[in-house]
Amino acid sequence: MSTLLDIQDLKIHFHTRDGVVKAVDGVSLKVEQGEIAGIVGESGSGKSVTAYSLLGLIPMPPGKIEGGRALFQGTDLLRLSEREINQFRGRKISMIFQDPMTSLNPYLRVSTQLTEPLAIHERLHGKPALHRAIEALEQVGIENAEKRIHSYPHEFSGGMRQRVMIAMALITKPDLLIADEPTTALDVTVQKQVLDVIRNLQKETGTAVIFITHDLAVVHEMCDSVNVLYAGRLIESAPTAELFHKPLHAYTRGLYKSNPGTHRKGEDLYSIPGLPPDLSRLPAGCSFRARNTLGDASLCLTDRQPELIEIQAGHFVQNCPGCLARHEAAVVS
Amino acid sequence: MENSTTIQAANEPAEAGRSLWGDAWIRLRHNRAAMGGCAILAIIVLLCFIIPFFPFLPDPAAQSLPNKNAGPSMSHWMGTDHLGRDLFSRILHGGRISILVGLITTLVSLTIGVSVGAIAGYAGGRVDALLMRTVDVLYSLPFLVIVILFSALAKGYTNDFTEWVVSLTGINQDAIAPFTSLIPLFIAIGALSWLNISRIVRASVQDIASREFVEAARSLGLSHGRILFRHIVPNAIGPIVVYATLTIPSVMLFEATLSFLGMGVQPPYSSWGILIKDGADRMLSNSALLVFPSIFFILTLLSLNFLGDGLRDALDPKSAKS
Amino acid sequence: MLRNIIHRLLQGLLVLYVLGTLTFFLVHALPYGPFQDEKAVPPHVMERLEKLHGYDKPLYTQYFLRLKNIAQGNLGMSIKVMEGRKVSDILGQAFPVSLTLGIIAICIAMLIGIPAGIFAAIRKNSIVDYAIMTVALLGICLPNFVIGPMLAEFFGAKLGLVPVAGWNPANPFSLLLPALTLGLVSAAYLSRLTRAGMLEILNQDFIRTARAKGQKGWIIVTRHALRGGLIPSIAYLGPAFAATVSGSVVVEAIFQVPGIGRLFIKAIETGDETLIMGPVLLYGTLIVIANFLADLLQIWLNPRLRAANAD
Amino acid sequence: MFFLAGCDRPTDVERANKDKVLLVGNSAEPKALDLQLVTGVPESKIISALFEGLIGNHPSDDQKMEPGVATRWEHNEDMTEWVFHLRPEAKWSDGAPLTAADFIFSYHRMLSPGLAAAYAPMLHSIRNAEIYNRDLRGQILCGLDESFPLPWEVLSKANFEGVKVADAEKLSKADFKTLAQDEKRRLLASKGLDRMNQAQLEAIIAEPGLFDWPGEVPIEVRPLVLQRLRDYLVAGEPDLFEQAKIGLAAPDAHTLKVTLREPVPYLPSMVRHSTWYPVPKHVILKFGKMTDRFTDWSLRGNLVGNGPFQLSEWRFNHYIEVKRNPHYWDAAKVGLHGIRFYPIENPYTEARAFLAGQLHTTYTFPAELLARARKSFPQYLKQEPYVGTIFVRLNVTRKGLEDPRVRRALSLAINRAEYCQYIYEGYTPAKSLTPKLGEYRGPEVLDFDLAQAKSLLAEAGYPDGKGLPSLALLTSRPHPAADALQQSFRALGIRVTIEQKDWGSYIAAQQSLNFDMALAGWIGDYLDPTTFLDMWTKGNGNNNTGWDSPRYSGLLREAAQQPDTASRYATLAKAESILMDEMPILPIAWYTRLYLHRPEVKGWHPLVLDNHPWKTVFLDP
Repeated sequence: MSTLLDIQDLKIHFHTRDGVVKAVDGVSLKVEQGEIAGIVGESGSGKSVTAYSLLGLIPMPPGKIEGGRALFQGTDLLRLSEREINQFRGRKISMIFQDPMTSLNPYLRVSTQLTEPLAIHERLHGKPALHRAIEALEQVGIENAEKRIHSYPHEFSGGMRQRVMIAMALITKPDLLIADEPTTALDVTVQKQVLDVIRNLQKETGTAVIFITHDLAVVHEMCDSVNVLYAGRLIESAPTAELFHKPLHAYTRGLYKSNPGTHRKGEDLYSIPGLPPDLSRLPAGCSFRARNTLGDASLCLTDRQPELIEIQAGHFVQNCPGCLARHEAAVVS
Repeated sequence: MENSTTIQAANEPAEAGRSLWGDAWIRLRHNRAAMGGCAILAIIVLLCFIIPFFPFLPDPAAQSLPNKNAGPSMSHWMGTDHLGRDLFSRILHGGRISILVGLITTLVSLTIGVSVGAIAGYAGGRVDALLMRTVDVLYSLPFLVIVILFSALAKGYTNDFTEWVVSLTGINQDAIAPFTSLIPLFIAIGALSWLNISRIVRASVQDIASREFVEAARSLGLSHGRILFRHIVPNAIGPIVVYATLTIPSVMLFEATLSFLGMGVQPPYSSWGILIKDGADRMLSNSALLVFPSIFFILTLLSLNFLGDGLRDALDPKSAKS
Repeated sequence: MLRNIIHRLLQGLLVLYVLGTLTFFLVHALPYGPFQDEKAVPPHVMERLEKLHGYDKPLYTQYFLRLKNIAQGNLGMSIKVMEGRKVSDILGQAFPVSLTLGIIAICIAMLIGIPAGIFAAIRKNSIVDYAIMTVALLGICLPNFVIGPMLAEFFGAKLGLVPVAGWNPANPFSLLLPALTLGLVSAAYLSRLTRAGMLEILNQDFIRTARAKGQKGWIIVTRHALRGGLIPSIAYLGPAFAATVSGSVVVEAIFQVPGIGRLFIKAIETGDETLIMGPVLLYGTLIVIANFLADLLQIWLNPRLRAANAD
Repeated sequence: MFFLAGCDRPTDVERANKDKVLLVGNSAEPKALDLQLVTGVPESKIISALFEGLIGNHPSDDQKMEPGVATRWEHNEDMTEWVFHLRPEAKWSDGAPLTAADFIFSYHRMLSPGLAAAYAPMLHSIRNAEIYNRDLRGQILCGLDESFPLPWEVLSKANFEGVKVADAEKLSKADFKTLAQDEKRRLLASKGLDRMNQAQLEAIIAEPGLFDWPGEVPIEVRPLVLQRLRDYLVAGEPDLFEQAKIGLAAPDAHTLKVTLREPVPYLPSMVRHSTWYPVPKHVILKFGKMTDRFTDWSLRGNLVGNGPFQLSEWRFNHYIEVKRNPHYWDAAKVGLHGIRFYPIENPYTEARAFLAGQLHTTYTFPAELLARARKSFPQYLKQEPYVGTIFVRLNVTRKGLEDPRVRRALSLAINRAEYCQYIYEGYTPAKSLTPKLGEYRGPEVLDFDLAQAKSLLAEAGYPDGKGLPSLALLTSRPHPAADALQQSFRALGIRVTIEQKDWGSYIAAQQSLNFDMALAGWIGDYLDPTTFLDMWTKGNGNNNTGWDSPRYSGLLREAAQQPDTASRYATLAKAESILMDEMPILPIAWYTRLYLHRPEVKGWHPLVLDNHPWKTVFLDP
């Protein structure tokens, strides 16, 4: 499988009046053709910023791309002009968002919003466009799509609307779909259905997916590979099975332990102490030192940032002795 | 269209427990235009409310007919008006009254307008019909007739009130008169100028209420009052703040019309509205009478508008949350 | 929707009834009557005039008589300002003038105000935005009795382009200056309200979705943002249209426009009850219709409201 | 910022000069053109082009009389009988002959109580005109009928015109039958015999006790009076013009004899006022009864006049155009083909229109722009004395103002010279109430002396204004003079507040004595001091000061009996000095008419009454 997207040392800082917020401070990750790559991290870890920067949806100012490249089929997305990036949006790379209730335009019919990408990118209008749209709706599992396509967003439930978003994103058969916490706002039963829709469509069309979430259970079920972000930097990346089997970094282990799904009955739930660091005042060394209870905080680097090393084939981790040190019993796989 | 607010400064430093207002104040402080407006406003308010107590400022009512329409000079910084009175001191004294009238009546008309508009927009049905038809009636009533009747009525009460205040506080009548005579003005303008804002708020509320998150709030069992004034109205804060900053100038000028009908400010006192109307009549013979008061008037309102916009951006729930 | 319309019409009639009754008693409460004159009117003449115009009957009888006449469409005769002339004829001559002037003024206001507001919203907090705001504020702070003479002075007297005094529909210019003076204030309001409305909508999530689809900037503004963005402006346009069309005393005086404004003021100054009632009812009808259309437009724009009101 | 818009397009004025049409700014849209009902000055300008009275105005001399419809006129020895010899060839603009009968019809209509013409009092000097106009039936039916057993001097003591009764208003609106006995008595007393309706008269006939008569009227005469009044009502209140024996007669078609109730030496001057103009009987009766108000007879297409011009165009609120009247007896000498009157209310707009080449002459000119006018277009500026005075009206019934010394002090505190130099620019400081009218010279008493004013005030018991209540100065629109007066009186220690009111309330407050002081003005109707002096007698509608002086009224009545002008003026001057001594009003300035006028308009000379005869005006560019 060839690499579809190669993000190299991406740095995006926000120059606000409270100081420079290093939202993304050196993230490198690859997405293979047809792969579902997961991006995991607490809120404020830079996962959404990374994704939005690919489509140039970051407001500049205050945002600014400090460095790095995002090679997509050979072109660096970060260097494109507004007009050029617009060719990619919705055609080569599509996106679905977290809150379906507000992501669809309440004033326009679903048919108008669904056929819009076709009109923009394929100059397709009228009947043929409508058929493609109806087809797309059926693919995402919406019954009697011919009738329902002409109704308005407020006539759909939350889950249905997320399906419409998915249909809209995939109608132009993009090479990459970015899903920014698509199921977080949905209740559990609907969540499952939407995840199935994404997985099935992904298999059918072979579209690569970047799946952003903070829910490890979803990652475990959906993603082929996982990239864990913390404080704007990639701290661990590996194929899903490998990562769940042998999480190395203290933060990844902390995430794993605090996930209700993998937790034995009767034991009180573990949660990583403290709050995500202030990205405008990051410590020089390892930024996880203050919250490292599963490793050995005393060993964490304090003078320089730990760099990413490939400890095993395909398994990268931040080389911070404190974080890699085993403090407690081996993790139950 | 790069600066549409997709992701605001992505990860605001989430200091614990800073309320919406605290956040808003910080953002407002960083909005250069708003702070500029604030500075100009402070200077003008300072000028109008403090300086008149200093002796060096000539008495605004002192006339000297021989040097009428004189140009700016050392003794009269902004020259004199058509009766030889010092224009600069008339502008400052007038400013006091206009700013008071502008702010208080706008507050009165805002409170009435926003509540009526919000309730009508949110409740809909019969309540909306009743409120909005009353608004329709008030729109078309001949306000001039009401003002003439009201001014005849108000004259008596204001005099009694002034005497009562004089007897209570002992301030001499001339100092207190210009302010107590404003009370009927506040009532009249306040009662007549909230109609537009009520329609605008109703429209915004109706639109916002139709959007999704109201369902969510209602499902959580929030009382209608909380939903309306904690969730919906803040979302309509944009048009409200803007219309408030637009009401202030129109109210100040409306005051001049009422004063000419015998209510509000009577000579020798004046207000910016009156100075501008007099200036407009004499525009061809002495343009200074129009230019100087207009400068003060426009500067005040420009700064109020910048402040208003800054406030709107700072309070905007959208940019504060994401 | 038909039921809705009938409902509003009935409410409109109620508004006009309440309006007429209030106006009648307000005018009769004025400290002066229509028969007084600067040079004192001899008592026997006053008595005769009161008898002629029914002012000698008790107030309530007069009220019911007026109600019956108005119900039959007879607005009666002007008592003082245009004594002897039927109010309906006077309005027939003056209203078309105010109507034409008002419509042009409102079109100017929309053509200038709304695009300026949209542009200011897109270029938020830029120099362009501040410039538009400052000009808009000038439009509000310099009322028509300042702008009017300036325009008349500059275009009329100096350039001789426009007949300074005299309203002849043949010369379009004689419409332009008064319409501009009348429209500028509304243009200022519209630009500020449109800007505020657009900012509210441009903040919404579905705008981000549209951008993510690769939609071009100006299409996002027109197709996606405009509908929601114009809500405050539409609400303002209802009453603003009625006010502009019902004539402005100042503009009519400065540009010698034979509209309703000046007549109405003269009627109030002399307590000419019939000539006050005519324009008030006319203005009331305009308000009821204008506000109804504004509400309709606003409901039509929002599909959810349209559904709720579809019955 | 002013300069002539000399661009290439011919201005209206240039075109009008070629067509010999005069473009006149006329300030207001006329209410109608029925000269017997309208009272405004703008209307009178147009009427003086469409109609002509017995005597015309001289183009340059206020005093001189020009022949009008009457070629010549003479009067008897004590000036109580005047004979006007009408022009045989006089015609209406529709060709119909104009005879003495038209004049009699005109005055009959003007005086008829049914028409309720506000200016009818202008004709009250004609014998019995006032009795007829005020519909004093008792006097007409009984007093003027020689055969009636009791002379009117005695009968007139009865209550014909009603007396003041408390709740008269309420009683009159109630249903008469349901009233109690004493309520009926009070209502009948308040009505007076002349105003009673048939039911009320019959009630008294049935029960004489209901109405009390003065002792001088014998019992047997009373039912006679009631009977005549009742029969009159039963007959449907017919017109009493004949019975009133009004002093008008037409010995032949072209002679009009007018008999007056007292000598009026200045009758020729009064007759020039539009109230004495003839109206076309045959046209009026075509559009309704004689007493119908504002019928269509005076609208375009119907109006017929006898003046140098006739109505040709009336565009609502745009302009009124009159063109030459071929049937006018002096048509040959009329210099213009037509006149256009533009109703431009705003003086600044009118000035702009003039300077943009759209008017030959304006109605007025804003005083604020005098300095600019003198600098950039002096050749157009006209400043002419005008028959009018600006004064402060005092309410002498108010505490403080009842003392003439206080009033004189107020007058002495007004620096009239400075007011006329800076506020009423171009006006002349008033020396007394009546401005200069022909040979009449009023007392030159008014001047400015603050010291004397202060001492007078102290003398009156208010040293430095202490003890004097604060006085409210009423004004109808914001006027710098009000602010200046406030300052001038403050110099005396008198606290003055200014009360701006809308026009209606301003008039009502003065007519109901519900004010302290009021800034007011008065424009004379005809060229005689009485138009300024009669106002201040008791009961005159325009007095509104609550002031009355028997000596003053006596002198006026005495002057009215003096045929010789010189001695009459002397008596009037004595009366005016009493007025100036008591000071119920504080004259400030005599009007000056400011207006713009193009040099090419010839035959136009300064006239105190500003009544330029349109027929002598011509255009010579």
